[in-house]
Amino acid sequence: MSLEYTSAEMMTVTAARALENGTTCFVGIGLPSEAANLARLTHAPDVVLIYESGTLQTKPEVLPLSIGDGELAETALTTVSVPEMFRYWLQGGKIDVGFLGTAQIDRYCNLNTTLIGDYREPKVRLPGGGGAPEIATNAGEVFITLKHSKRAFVDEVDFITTLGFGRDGKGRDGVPNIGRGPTRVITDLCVMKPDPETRELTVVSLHPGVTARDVQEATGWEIRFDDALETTPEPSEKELEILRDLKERTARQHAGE
Amino acid sequence: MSLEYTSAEMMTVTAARALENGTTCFVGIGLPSEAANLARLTHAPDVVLIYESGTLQTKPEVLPLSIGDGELAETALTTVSVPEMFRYWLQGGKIDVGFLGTAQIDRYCNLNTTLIGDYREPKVRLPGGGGAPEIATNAGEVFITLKHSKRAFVDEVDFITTLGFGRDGKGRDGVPNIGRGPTRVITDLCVMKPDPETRELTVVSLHPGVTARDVQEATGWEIRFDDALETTPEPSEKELEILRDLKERTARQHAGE
Amino acid sequence: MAEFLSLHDAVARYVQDGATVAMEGFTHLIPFAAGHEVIRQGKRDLTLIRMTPDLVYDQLIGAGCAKKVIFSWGGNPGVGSLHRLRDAVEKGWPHQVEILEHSHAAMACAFEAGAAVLPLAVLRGYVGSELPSVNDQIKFIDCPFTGERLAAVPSVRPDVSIVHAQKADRAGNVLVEGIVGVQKEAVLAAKQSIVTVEEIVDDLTALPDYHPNACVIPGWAIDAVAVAEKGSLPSYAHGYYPRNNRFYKEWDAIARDRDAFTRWLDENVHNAGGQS
Amino acid sequence: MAEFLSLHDAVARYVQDGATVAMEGFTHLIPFAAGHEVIRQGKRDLTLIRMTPDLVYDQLIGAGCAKKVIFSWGGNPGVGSLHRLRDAVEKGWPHQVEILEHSHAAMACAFEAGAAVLPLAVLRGYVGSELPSVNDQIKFIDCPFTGERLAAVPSVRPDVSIVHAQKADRAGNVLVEGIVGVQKEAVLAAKQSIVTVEEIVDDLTALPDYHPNACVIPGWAIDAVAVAEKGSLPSYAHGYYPRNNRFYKEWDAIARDRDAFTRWLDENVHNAGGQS
Repeated sequence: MSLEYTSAEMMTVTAARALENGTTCFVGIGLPSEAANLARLTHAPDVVLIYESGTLQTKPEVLPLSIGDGELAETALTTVSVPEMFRYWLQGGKIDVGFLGTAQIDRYCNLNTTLIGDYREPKVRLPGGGGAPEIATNAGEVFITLKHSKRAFVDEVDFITTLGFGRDGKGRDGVPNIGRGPTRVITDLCVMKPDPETRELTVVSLHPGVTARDVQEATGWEIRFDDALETTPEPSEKELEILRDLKERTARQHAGE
Repeated sequence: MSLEYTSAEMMTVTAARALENGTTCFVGIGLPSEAANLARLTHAPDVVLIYESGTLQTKPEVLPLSIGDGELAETALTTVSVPEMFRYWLQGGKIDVGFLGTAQIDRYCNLNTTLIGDYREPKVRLPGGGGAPEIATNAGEVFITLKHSKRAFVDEVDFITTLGFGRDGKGRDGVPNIGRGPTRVITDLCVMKPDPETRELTVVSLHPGVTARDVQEATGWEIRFDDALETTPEPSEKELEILRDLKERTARQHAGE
Repeated sequence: MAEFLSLHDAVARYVQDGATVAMEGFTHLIPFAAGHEVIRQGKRDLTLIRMTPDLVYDQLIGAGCAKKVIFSWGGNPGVGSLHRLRDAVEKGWPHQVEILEHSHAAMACAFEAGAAVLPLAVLRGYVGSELPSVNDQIKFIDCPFTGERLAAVPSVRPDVSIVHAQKADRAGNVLVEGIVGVQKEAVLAAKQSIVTVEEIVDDLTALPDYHPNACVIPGWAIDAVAVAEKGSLPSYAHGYYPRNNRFYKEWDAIARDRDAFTRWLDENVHNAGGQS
Repeated sequence: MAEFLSLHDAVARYVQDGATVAMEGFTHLIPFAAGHEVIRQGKRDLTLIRMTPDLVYDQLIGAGCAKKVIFSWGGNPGVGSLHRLRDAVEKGWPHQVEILEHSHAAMACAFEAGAAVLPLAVLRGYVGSELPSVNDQIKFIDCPFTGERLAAVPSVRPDVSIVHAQKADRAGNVLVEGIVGVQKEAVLAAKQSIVTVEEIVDDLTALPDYHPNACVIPGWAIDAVAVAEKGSLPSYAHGYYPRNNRFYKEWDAIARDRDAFTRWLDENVHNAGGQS
């Protein structure tokens, strides 16, 4: 293929493709929201998008800047209270996929969005947990998408805001009524999945033009590569067109035009 | 006064007068509902009537037969779910007065709407608790209205469905976050209040033409009379007219006309 | 994902003998048509959950479908007793029926907790009531923050819930309006669910009076949708038809007498065919 | 019983130094006008509760009103950090602010439990998270029915809650539409409450598009109603005006710099007079 695309577009398209049509998806703001809406506008028209603001089955024309933009309520099937959203819909087991971003992630897929450094004397104070801690445990499974960098991919997160598989990979073992947890991580370089035995994050697919060394250099631990390492399929022309239209509409609207 | 009225009308008018304007009242079906709506149509236009079906601040034109007639929702400020009604509005401390009927009541104002006889081999199976057990403890205070008879006024109820003051009169002592409990009982013969010390039900007012002996003969224990025993004021012409209109409208509607 | 079925097929597929079934609708939108279909199909040994058993469970009990009834107020509203319920409890006709009773507050919270897929509901309830002495499912816990003693009851998690609603759209999304009771909770708390509706419209959100916070159960949270016109009579459907209060009063005489009841059941349920 | 007051008088009467205050509105209907009035009146030592502190608490913190912040997600949505919150937490400017943080699920349940006047909320939460190690208000209980370990958090019971809504009527009944968040819960959970509204109408129930299950807070459950037109800008009011996403982006540069922030505050809050 001779299509031109950025690594960010590659990431979004790959993340979008992970969402099957008909899935109910609890959508995090930012990259997950971009991917989930691209899925809805391409191969998954019946994907059900749910935002923690209470908007059930929403179909925004432009990407929301916040988790509760008016666009979300205006295009939703209905909007429920936030307590109901977390109690009946998330904890109530109605969510197939929780789609999250993060600031830090470690080899066992634990997520940190709380802080860098020590809790009482933080170097950088991050926004905090939000919906993620319970999305990660109450949704059927979890997809994670973020840009690949040594700052983000650390051996051990400074703080486990949100459970992947715990500091030893066994954090979900024997816990009743818990979801499967992270099943894939999509970055601008590759796709990773937890090893079925050890839960250690393993690269299963490299994006076109990316080398194993590129991934290793952007990862804060010695990362494993699957024996059957694949090359991620490229975006299609249609996907790129729809994504670019969506982002252009969004930029115009957010600029207040 | 030379007005003609029945003892049932006397009861309803007296019960209605107990409700002050502006009060929020959680209304039981039957006699309490009749009294509460008469209050609203006479001296207490701003009384807020709340039914356990979820209808907040309702103004029915005819008396509902059930606790959830369409009339209640159609004339309500809004209608909430039944869990919300019991959690936010009743338990949430928003109710000044719970207005209840009962099948049996005893000297300490305990109410039985569960059964006559033994629980496992009932002589008569009654409907059960419904909203009453928590209305009686979560409302600010409780008014009770029922017809006076030896079957209803028993020394000890066969079963405490709903707490008055317990089998020894001390059932509310030391209980945190509990309402004052029953503060008056209105029948077709008299008005009773719990003694401030012992909580024993005491006749404070006899309806016109009713003797202490009449009350005693309709009561299953030796009932006390207040030293300052009064005569209940008679219904006014206007109250009777409004009550009769209400009941006539209601009868027509319930007959399906 | 909601599948559009006939009421016959929905009941045949989802209501199994021995199942725990909640048919909800608090006075309003009681799923009578579905209840009658359950009777016609001769379902047995059901554990029937409903805050107010009402006439619909009186009929199911009298028809011999019930093994156990879990409820919080078992009367004919504004009229008197449920005579079929009483006959079963007091005299064992047509067979003994076990009962487990709560207060409304506890059952409402138990439905809420069921929808939230929690194992228990916590409430400030049953204080001084003797109901905990006859219902071993009522327990008490101490608040870890204040030490206050609070009641706890198991959440309601039926095998199947059946509710009636005003409208569904072609995607199976269901709109409930007026007294919404615990209907949404019943559907969300259940392993499987059937919703009967007055009518199917194209798209709920395109209705001229659609409200952004309408009580809607999405089609993907429902198993079967069946059209049952006038499906809640003698109860009512806000915006469609009023409650038949007269029938509620007439029911007292019908249900008092076993023969009269049996005749009524034959004429109005067994031989009434249903909407298949 | 709701009293109609000016925003100035409502804040002066109900927001005391040292009080626990919840200003809610989940992204939508954030009570900015009321927050600015609190800043103008120089309230101090407030414990500020909000699921998402957002710009409104960033401004209150930067202005020196806050002693403590209880929250579950403290960012500028879609933009980045709340720099005034960070500056207070990381560098103690203008003074040290204590924080207590939860997850959204826990705070949402805590508001729900507060409205229900329970001392605690129970949820299946915080599994595997390290938040319980830094928040001593997160405990765990065992379900008395199943033995499952569940999280418990204290309910939210503010001294005063402040929310913004679309409409009130002459009886003080308040209509909230669109993303309703935890606003009703915040009002019902609080000892006292102020609601600011876009406009007063005669009678909510007489509005042509009134819905029987609309999210309405009755006037008798509110202490003060104050008109504040565009009272949630740069947040939005469904049906009135959109979110000013551009300002949310511009805030990043303003809030990054103490001087720029102070200038902004002087120009837009202290010297802006408010609606009295």
